[in-house]
Amino acid sequence: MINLAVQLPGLSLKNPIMPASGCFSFGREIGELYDLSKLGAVITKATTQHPRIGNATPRVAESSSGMLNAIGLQNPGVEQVVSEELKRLASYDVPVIVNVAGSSLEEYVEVASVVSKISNVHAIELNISCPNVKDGGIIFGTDALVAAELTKAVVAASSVPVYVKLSPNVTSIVPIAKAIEEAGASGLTMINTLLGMELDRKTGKPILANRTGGLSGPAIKPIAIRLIDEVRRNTSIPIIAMGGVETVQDVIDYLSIGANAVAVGTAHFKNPWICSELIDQLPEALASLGYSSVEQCIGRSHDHEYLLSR
Amino acid sequence: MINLAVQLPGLSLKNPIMPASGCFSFGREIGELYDLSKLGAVITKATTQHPRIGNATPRVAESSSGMLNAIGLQNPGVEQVVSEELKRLASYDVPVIVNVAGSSLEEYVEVASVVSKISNVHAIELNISCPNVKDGGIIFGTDALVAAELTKAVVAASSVPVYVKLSPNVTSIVPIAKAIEEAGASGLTMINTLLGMELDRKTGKPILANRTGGLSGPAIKPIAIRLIDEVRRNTSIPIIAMGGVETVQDVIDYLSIGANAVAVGTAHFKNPWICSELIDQLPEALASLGYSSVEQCIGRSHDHEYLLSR
Amino acid sequence: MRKEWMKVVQKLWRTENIVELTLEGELVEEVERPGQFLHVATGEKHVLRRPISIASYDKNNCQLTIIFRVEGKGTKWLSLLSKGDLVDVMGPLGNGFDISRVPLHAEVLVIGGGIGVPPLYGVASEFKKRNLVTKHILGFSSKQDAFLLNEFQKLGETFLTTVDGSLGQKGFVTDVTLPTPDYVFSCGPSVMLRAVKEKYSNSVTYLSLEDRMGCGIGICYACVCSSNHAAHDKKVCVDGPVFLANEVVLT
Amino acid sequence: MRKEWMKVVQKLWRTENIVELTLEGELVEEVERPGQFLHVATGEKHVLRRPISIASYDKNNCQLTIIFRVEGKGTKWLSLLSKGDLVDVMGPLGNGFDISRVPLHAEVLVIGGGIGVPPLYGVASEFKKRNLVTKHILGFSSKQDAFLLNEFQKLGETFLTTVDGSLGQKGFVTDVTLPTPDYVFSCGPSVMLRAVKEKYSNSVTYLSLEDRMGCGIGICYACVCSSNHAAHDKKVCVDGPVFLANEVVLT
Ligand SMILES: Cc1cc2nc3c(=O)[nH]c(=O)nc-3n(C[C@H](O)[C@H](O)[C@H](O)COP(=O)(O)OP(=O)(O)OC[C@H]3O[C@@H](n4cnc5c(N)ncnc54)[C@H](O)[C@@H]3O)c2cc1C
Ligand SMILES: Cc1cc2nc3c(=O)[nH]c(=O)nc-3n(C[C@H](O)[C@H](O)[C@H](O)COP(=O)(O)OP(=O)(O)OC[C@H]3O[C@@H](n4cnc5c(N)ncnc54)[C@H](O)[C@@H]3O)c2cc1C
Ligand SMILES: Cc1cc2nc3c(=O)[nH]c(=O)nc-3n(C[C@H](O)[C@H](O)[C@H](O)COP(=O)(O)O)c2cc1C
Ligand SMILES: Cc1cc2nc3c(=O)[nH]c(=O)nc-3n(C[C@H](O)[C@H](O)[C@H](O)COP(=O)(O)O)c2cc1C
Ligand code: FES
Ligand code: FES
Repeated sequence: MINLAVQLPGLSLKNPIMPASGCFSFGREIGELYDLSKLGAVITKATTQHPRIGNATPRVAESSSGMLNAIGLQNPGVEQVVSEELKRLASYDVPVIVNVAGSSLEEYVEVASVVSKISNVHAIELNISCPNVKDGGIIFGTDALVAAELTKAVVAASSVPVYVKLSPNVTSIVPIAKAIEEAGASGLTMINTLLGMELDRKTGKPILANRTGGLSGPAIKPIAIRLIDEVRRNTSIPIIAMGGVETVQDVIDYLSIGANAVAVGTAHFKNPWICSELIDQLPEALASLGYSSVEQCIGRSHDHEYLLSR
Repeated sequence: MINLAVQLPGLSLKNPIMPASGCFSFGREIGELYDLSKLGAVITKATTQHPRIGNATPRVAESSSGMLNAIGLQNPGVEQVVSEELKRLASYDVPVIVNVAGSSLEEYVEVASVVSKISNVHAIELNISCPNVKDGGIIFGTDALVAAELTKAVVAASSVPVYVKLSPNVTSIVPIAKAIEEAGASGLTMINTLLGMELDRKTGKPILANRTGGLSGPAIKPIAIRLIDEVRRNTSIPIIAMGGVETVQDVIDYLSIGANAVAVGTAHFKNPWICSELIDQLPEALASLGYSSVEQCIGRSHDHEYLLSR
Repeated sequence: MRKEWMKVVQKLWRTENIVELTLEGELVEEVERPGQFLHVATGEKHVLRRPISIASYDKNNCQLTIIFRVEGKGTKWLSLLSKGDLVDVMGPLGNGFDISRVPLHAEVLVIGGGIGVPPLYGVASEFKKRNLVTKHILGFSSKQDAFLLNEFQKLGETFLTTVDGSLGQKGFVTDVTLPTPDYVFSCGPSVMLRAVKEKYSNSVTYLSLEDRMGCGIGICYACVCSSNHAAHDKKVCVDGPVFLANEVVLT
Repeated sequence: MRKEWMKVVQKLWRTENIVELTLEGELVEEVERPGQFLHVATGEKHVLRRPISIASYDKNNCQLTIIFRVEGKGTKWLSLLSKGDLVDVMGPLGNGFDISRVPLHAEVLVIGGGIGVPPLYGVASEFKKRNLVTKHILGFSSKQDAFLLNEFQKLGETFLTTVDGSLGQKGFVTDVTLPTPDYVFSCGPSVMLRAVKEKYSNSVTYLSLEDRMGCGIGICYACVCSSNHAAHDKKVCVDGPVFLANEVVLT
């Protein structure tokens, strides 16, 4: 028997696999495909204080082994998220991580404080890295001081552990990660999308109405692995990894580099059953490496060197 | 007749296509495949003051629609580059752009001053963005002040126009590009590779001996397009674009977003004839858009909006 | 909705750049209406599937046809498939054209433009099964882009327009003027749909919309459009692709 | 060197995960020596080609064979090819084993390990054509990984080792001790090559090295190794893959 369980602050995970924010909505549609109780956790779509209509369409474009999105945080607002979406998710035996977004410190604090009181919400993912709206948080994610201040305020307001989602669009991620750790975050999630642009063949103009969008998918995986390596060797809080996961080998790679759990985003669009399938495949993949638990695989790239160096 | 010619500071290009630095060496091998005089220009491998042996192997790894390299600036040093490589290239009717690297301001200045005096060298590409050696210049490329200082010194020492190669591994590229423009650079080349890591399936350890490497290939093209868009709208000097070019449509995309010429890197490894083939295909691609020259296509994404905004 | 490797059992070039594929698989059992679509994977480099309408379906043989124009990389990839190849398909998706509420004596006009024509063939065929004879207006860029003409002519009176006048009336589908029908079923480029909505404002008009899609199943919010009630409150993939013209804001 | 779409004319599974493909194309005309290699493209998602040794070649029929083990994504992709498929190949590349300088009366020992065995079959075959009978030591992990045994046995005395002892002598190729030969030709994992170099330091020993490659033609500096004279002054792709053992530093 392979032990898939992972214990993280606030989160007792049956297994380390979960859908990434924005690629699963609030689980209604995928809940019709398989039993969501099978998942390690779910991360919801970004939630803001008031409903948001998001950006104009087109909102997605494709690139080689990747895609751009500029959804723009469309969501029904925290009130409806609580009354409908989180309520429905409560019927599953699965911890919920609510992705919280905002355009001001006050909005983040307000939303976090509300959702963290809901009983099936076990953690908050602080989205300080959405590249797709002017006021969508990336300003909070590219400056260590601002990120720390926001983290501190949200940690104080939240009744559950706070995970902060890091932006890859920065010159040095380590100072930001460290500042967030010191500010009291219980964990980090990484990476959010990289800012990109695709052009329409006929007109030469950007395809996305928003001009730019966030690049996700297998194309960004080497960048995510590198960033997680840097952050893993310089911070001690757990990391939930994401970026281009399509196969169980990708899951193993993220665990190897030191992530404690793994989220799957873009791959849902080609295969909405992806998380369920990865969970089924994980025991054999771990066994073939000689491991009997997920925990044993975590950080194998480092030979424990990073543990010693701390 | 479609006019492919492009005039840039120091460079009178027959066409806008050239090999990117490091993916063509100094042209000896590819010169055996087709006549290099056909190219718009050639950009040489990085040249340093003294010979460099580069990093340990493995030096390359593959990712989805991309690859990592950590060659580490291996080159025979400026003396031999001048006496052998540039001499051989002089037998072709093609302007040479020498990619200059170094670990100190003095080294950059010295190499630039030497190579710029060689008659077939028409421009210098200042490599302040190599992510693969500790002292390889990326420190010069991620800080606007440092980049400007270096540019100023090299421009003063060089007998030919200086193009500066920008790093994409930054939070904001525009301040750096502007500082370099103000420091006297004649043009910009972008983008260099993004820092990434790939793990070995069996061991879980980084494949590259250098642990990290630079990500290139189609995977990075949306990021390059976005960065060039930002820089194009905020600077006035010409841009030579690169990042994942494989097809003539990619060339059109870079011209559309405002690049004045296009370099091809990684695609050489699958197809060493790539530049020659793209040059053959370009006239038809331009004609199908209703253009009779490369110049007409440059910047079509912007409707000249960026020209007006300056 | 299923995900299935469907088998290409026939391939036909309808024009120089329009391909018809007949696919076989169990998901055909789940098809409910013409106008539903498939979400088709097009090779490992592409992280997104391509939405393609079901043009016709035959539940007895578990076969359906899709007809698509070679536009970019994905449809190019699809056009290289041959008989016997397997293709990774999700579907059926979307609501499709609901023809069940149309009374049998109604006047039904079907208006298709370019690559919007295929799903309407399903519509006209289903009406035919119910003994309702439809009229059709089909618009193309020019003669060499036209397809499915015979098929539509067999089902009812068919008017043709081409932009360059090389076949039928020169102009657009909205340049053909017929007595106001009770119902209009239309699919085509958005500029055409806007014109159809305006011209047939006194008919009950169903439009099949196109939008760039991510997931195709309602989870990504890529394909939103606006109803008269609120902005971005409809998803083309699950609430559509077919909408009543006077319910949605066309952009 | 050419770039060519070669045609798969035969496919054979040699073991559970080792495939032999026979390819047909004009570049066979340019093959000069056993030990040269092809650089094979493996689908659109992969920006790098895969280096695979030419195992044997038949210039009269413009055919050659490659034998490879399914390791990762690229070789997996190759293993899915079928007879009639076309594959994008560059080659022949590299210097190969130069057997022309070996006198006809010389004692030649061929030592191959695992997936290093195929190019040595070309070596032994070429010697056979020149009426020189070679001896062979072939090492595998275990019986079920062994291949080409009959082929080698037909060409000369053949000694087998397996790590688990399931076939031949238990242990490594260097555990077989034979009279010191004049020439050694070897290919296999680097740890084996190091042992061979040491054990046969009194023979003229040729080793075929492996390294991760980018271009395969000398332009990218991915595949460097060090000679006794200077660090990183040799490129496996153009100066090798075959080197004299005492010329190169093995890592
Ligand atoms: C509900 C629906 C039904 C459709 N039915 C058909 C049909 O029956 N026959 C047909 O030929 N076409 C149909 N289309 C359009 C078809 O989806 C596009 O032509 C196709 O996706 C283009 O893919 P590509 O890879 O060739 O182009 P690329 O430009 O390379 O595609 C890049 C990305 O943009 C998307 N995209 C590009 N053009 C369109 C478009 N017009 N609409 C939506 N997405 C687009 C692609 O899906 C892909 O994600 C339909 C679209 C929708 C939304
Ligand atoms: C000169 C030469 C000749 C070779 N001849 C043969 C042969 O005849 N039969 C055979 O089975 N193998 C041979 N190899 C090894 C073969 O190239 C690798 O097994 C193959 O590249 C693995 O590709 P993959 O996509 O399956 O693995 P992946 O791990 O998915 O490949 C990822 C990247 O790493 C490279 N890579 C991975 N393993 C190796 C390796 N061992 N050597 C070099 N590059 C590697 C790949 O080329 C690719 O660029 C040879 C290697 C060299 C250098
Ligand atoms: C369509 C789409 C919508 C997304 N929405 C959100 C979001 O609302 N909040 C957020 O933090 N991340 C969002 N993301 C980012 C993903 O959660 C994830 O960080 C990123 O896509 C990388 O993972 P992937 O490559 O597996 O998709 C979104 C991504 C996509 C593709
Ligand atoms: C193997 C390799 C070596 C490179 N060496 C250099 C170099 O010496 N100097 C430099 O400025 N850029 C170097 N580059 C970066 C390329 O010039 C180019 O900026 C980058 O690869 C993006 O283009 P591409 O996607 O077409 O490869 C190298 C890239 C590769 C793949
Ligand atoms: S395509 Fe994802 S919601 Fe419609
Ligand atoms: S593989 Fe590029 S130099 Fe050898």
